[in-house]
Amino acid sequence: MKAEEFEPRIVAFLCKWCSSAGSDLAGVSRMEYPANVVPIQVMCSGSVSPLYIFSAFNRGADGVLVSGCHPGDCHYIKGNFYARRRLNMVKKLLEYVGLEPERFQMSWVSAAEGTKYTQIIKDFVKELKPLGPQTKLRRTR
Amino acid sequence: MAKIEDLKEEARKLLREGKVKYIIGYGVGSNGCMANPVFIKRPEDVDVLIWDPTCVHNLTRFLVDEKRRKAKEKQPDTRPVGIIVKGCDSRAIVVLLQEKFIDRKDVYILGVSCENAGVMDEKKLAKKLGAKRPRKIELGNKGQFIISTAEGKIEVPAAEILAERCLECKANFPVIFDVMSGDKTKRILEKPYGSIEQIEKLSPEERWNFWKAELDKCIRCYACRSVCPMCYCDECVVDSINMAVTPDTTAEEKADKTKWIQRSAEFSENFVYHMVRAIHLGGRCIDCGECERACPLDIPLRFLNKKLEREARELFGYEVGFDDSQPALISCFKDSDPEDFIR
Amino acid sequence: MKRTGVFICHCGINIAGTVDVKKVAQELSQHAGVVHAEDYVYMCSDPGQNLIIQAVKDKKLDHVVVACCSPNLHETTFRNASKAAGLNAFRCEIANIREQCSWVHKDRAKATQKATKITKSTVEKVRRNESLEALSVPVTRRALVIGGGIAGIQASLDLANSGYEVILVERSPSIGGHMIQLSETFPTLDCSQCILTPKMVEVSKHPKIKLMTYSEVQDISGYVGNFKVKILKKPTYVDKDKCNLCDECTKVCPIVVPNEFDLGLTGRRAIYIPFPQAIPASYTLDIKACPGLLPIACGKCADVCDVKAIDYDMKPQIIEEDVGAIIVATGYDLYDKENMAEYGFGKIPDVLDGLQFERLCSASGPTKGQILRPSDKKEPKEVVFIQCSGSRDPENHCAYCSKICCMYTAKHAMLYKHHVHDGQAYIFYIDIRSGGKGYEEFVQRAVEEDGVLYLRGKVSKVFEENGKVKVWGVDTLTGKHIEIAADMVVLAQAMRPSQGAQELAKKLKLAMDKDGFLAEAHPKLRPVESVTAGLFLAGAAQAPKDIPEAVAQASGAAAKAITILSQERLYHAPTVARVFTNLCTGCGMCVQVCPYDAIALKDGKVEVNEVLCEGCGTCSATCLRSAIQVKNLSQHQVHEMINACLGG
Amino acid sequence: MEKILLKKTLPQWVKQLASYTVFCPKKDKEERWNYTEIDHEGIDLNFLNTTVPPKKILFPQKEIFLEFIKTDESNQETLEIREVLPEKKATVIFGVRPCDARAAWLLDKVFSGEFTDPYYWIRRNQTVLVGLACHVPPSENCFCPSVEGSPFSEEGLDILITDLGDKYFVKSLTKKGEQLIRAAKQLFQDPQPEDLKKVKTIRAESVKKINRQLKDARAVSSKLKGLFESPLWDEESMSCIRCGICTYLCPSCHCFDISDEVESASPLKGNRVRTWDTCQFPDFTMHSSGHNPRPEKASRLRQRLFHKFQYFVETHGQFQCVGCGRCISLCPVGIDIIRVLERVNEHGK
Repeated sequence: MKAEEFEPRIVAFLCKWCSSAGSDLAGVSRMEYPANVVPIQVMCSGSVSPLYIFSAFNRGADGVLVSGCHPGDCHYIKGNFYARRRLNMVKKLLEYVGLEPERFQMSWVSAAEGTKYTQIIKDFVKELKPLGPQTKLRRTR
Repeated sequence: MAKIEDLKEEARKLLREGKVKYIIGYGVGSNGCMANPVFIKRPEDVDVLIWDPTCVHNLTRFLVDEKRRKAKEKQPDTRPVGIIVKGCDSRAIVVLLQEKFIDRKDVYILGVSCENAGVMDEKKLAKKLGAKRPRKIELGNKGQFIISTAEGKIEVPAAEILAERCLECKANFPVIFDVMSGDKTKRILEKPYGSIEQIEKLSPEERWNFWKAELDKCIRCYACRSVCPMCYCDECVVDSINMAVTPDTTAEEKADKTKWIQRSAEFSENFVYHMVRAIHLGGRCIDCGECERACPLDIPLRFLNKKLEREARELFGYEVGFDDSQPALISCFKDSDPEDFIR
Repeated sequence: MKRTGVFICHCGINIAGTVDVKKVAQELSQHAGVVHAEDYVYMCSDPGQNLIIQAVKDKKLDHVVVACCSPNLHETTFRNASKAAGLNAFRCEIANIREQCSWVHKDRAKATQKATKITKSTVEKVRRNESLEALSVPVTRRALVIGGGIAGIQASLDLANSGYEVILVERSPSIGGHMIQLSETFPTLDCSQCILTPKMVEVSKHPKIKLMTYSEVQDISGYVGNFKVKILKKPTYVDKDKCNLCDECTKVCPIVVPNEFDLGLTGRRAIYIPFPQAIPASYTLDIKACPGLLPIACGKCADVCDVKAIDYDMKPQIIEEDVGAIIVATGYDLYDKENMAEYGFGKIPDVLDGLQFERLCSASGPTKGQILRPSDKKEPKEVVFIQCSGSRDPENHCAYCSKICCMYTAKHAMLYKHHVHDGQAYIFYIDIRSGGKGYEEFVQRAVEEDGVLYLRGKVSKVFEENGKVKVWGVDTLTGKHIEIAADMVVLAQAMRPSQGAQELAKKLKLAMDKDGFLAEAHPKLRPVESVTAGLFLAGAAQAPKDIPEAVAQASGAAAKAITILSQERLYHAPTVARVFTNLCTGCGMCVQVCPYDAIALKDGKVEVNEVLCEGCGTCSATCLRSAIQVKNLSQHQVHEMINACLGG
Repeated sequence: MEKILLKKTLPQWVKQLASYTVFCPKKDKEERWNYTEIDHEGIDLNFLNTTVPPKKILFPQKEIFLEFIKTDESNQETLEIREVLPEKKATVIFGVRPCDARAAWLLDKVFSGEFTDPYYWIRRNQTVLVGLACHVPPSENCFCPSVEGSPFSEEGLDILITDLGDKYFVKSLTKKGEQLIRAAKQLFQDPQPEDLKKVKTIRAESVKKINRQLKDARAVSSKLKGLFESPLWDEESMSCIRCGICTYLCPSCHCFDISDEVESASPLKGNRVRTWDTCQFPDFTMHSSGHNPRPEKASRLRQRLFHKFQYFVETHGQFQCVGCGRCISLCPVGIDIIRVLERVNEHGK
């Protein structure tokens, strides 16, 4: 499939208090971004288990995004700090086994950063398109 | 120089005085020259204990069984278990203590130092010997291995047949013990991560092809997790039996349980299994190399764990297996943790 | 087989404009376990809600998904509707296809596809939800107020007058805070002490207020409605009930140390009363200054005390109190002059900060209200006031505006002129910020009636030169270099969170902003609440404020606290962590990560205190065996949502 | 039919078998032998034995039984089921060790009888097993004679090849075998008497070279019965780590699990698959109630040995062990089936 036709499928884990709210704000402000991302709202980025990320790729996600509150802004005081550690390890591991680094990303998006959220999604989709479909980890059949 | 006699003496004493339930150690095996785990209950059996470069096993794995057994007993025998540990094994005990899986009073630790050597690698040895069959292997006093074969004795510099992990060992003597035999000789590592650097330096695509080929081979016999002292979970998260069943759990609920991976030993599923295991061992693996040794298809699993060991150290300054009072890698953080990868 | 109903809202054209709602409904009707799917123009309208209630009854639905706007808006609406239809509230979930879909996409086909996925994943989630009832706990109907400044005093009085017991904790020997040090207050110029002392007295006499001065909060545990507080009561070595304020002790005390109340402009004895109207009215023996009690090195004060009020054996006490709500009013300190390299590091005796100048003006001050400069006790004829000293200077000092300096500097200049009619007051300023009732008029009055000279520009250097304080500056309006040989300089120092507030904030698990001020739960909509339930903020601890603002926020905080204290029981979301005991190995990692200390180890397994748990789920991501998971957002549910998102 | 084939012409023979998929042991980069699909140049019978037995071809670790699709249009459920049978392709496996072939012969017994297993038999019938007799034991732990096999046993094979140095002695044992030889008959000559003599001596030699043995296996088998409750199992299983190596890599172990692997929940779509399973996994006997009748590794080790040396003997008259020694060589903790059975011999009456 040619890169320009290819529409990456992205799963985004958004924390309820910052990133999901930020994404809501993007909506309220009628900003536009590609429809490739399907959001899953979690309570806190700290609750995103590595299992979610492996599982998403296993089910054929072309990209996975985890987004939480900025350090210090976590609604649960420090959940995002644990997420930062845990998911850094996951990222390093996935790169080590040869998955394209672009496919797994993490961001801090506050409830006030609708613009930032929009930009992140635009960039993410832009970076994934040239890579084509993620077939490495995907369950075949 | 570590002497098994010292340990035997101590072991005999412990058993005679009933200070320990039994002693987990190494004995002569029946498969070539390799040692076997032995479990000694009577002082008169202590003589079967051996210590030589074929004592590769991480015996702390059997503390997991011991805990399960104890949990089932009506009036559990609360005496400690005596166990012989090398440097790496002792770090496993540290982590087990750190994670409160065992209590210090549950174990009587008979430490033995690998000094300047370590344990041998069966495959390297076989290559070295060709057709010859090893009968016995000893550590010579010049840090060389003395291999007795039917065709006579051969001397080999330890480094040539040492297990890779021993060449990258952080502390080749026990870091925790009740008694210890041998000296705390610290080997200077010029390349503590040599083995994984050969993979790190590959291009992403080459790395991918490498791991694809390796994990394709996996038949999911689960020897890696079964032999691992850190894989002490009663049920592994990737096993779909992983759910609490009560008398009123409905059939629908039973059918509707999390299946992170499917039973088929196919790459996609093998991959998730090995990634989950690697991540779960991040900041916990003490590099005893057992998973890799046990793997019947020689998948280089150590490379996964060693990589995360390195990241834990370089990203978070986290050293595994030296301090049982520190929190686990993922249950603590620093404000200064790197976030260059975050947008 | 679960029977789920799906309801897709057009939201007029807000959703239907970009999302083909009919198609979504049709797709969903084919989704396994969905037995009813329909769309309607406004689901949140009464007829819309009735559609849901009717369908639940007719089709025997056991789960409901409403695909509409963000759950933050109408989740409650639709959960109540489901309740009205006889379902448990948690059997209803919202699929956000407006803010996160129709409003951000133009391509109709793609938006529709995405809306379908979002809705499907919500179906997969809701059908695995369990019925839950809100948790409830009894409330301890008492409050703790930390800080005895004007904000703390106001909050305490409001709470007490509403009939709730209050424990007011103040770390210094007397309440009153910085306000009691002030001479007059802007814009009315009425005497600060005159308006504050009545409130202080009211506090001390109030039957509902338990005043604990010379005390500090040491530790806090528990949760909203049921906090346990440990308070350290430092020994004053004086029994305030016996003390008759005869003041004999200070006369004999050989030790003199700088007097905090006068900011070091005067001295005090080791045994002292901070100021005449101190509350409680009693003396305190400053043990750091005293030659010592073990063994008693001097003992003069005890000797002269006829009423035997002095008790050298007084020991520190830890007092435990149960409260339901806490108001934090720890106030501010001035940014230390010693940080001001350009203004002589506070080493020049005649360079004062705002509070010192207040003392100079104050009738009860070191000079009994005469303005005399510290160095030679002469009346200064030329005084330079420098605004934004340490404020609005991100490179070297504080980035923020301390807000009150413009006003009090105007006040200072004015007071100076009232005392020294032939004197000249200069004010260096960057901007004049005089927003507030009567504020601008006040500034004008300073200029017009009292001839205060405002110079727009920053002072580059202040230094001593033959008995004068030289001030170099630039008037940015004329561009002229200005040099003034002043007799005295007054720096409007920036406001900082008070000393030790940070440590306290950590104990209380309060978030702080980058400057160390306490963070409110929402900058606009929840300005007096902290991120931790049951803890409220008042006064300058949260941000620089003047008195009326501090008082207003204090009353607001009190009112917020009352919303808790006035309840019999408190309700708490039941979507909390649950332990699968058969999988737990008791490694305790979850215990370590829990931000609320809601998890504890008990004989080899962990237990969740459901009232403490906020359901963040960090524990579940940490647990290596998925042995702890959040109700109605289990890993299994997320797993199924992932599948649905990826169209499989 | 007995023939002689010159070693150098072996590739030409394989070339004639273009219509077959051909497997033969190849070294992977970890230097383990592994059955790999090859072309005629790849053929090479100079190997020891593979880690994974040829059972992986006759009884693959994953076998799809059927596909199902369930659509659910507003309560109109329709369930569509399609049987999936193994792909038809004639196959030859070169270099099957007699023990592994014997294991296949045991599997034949398991998968026939009252219920014949179509999946197994389709693969079995389309596969020709070309065996290679063992000059020297391929493994330190070979003990086939002790369990009624031999380095040149013929059960389960279609052809048995014996290496005579520069040539092979090729004996066909079935029609399938003969066809294979006929496919290139010009390459084969009839054996000379000295060839036959050489075969005899080699065979006599080869048995002697085997250095492990289990005395009187039949007696062991009859003694097992009395030892069901023996403490022996606890002692011997102390070091067991409950992994699946001994069984997954056993040429004659054949336990499996059947599960539905769902591709998509809606519409419900997936496969019913058979995968290898092993009595050594704790969840092998786990009931859906959570109860597990074989919770201890002792009972699982006992099960393994009882199955191989008692139950199987009762039902099929044979040991379900062919003495390949894989479980001994590959066990990470040195559990040695011979040693355990010797202890059974001592204990039992």
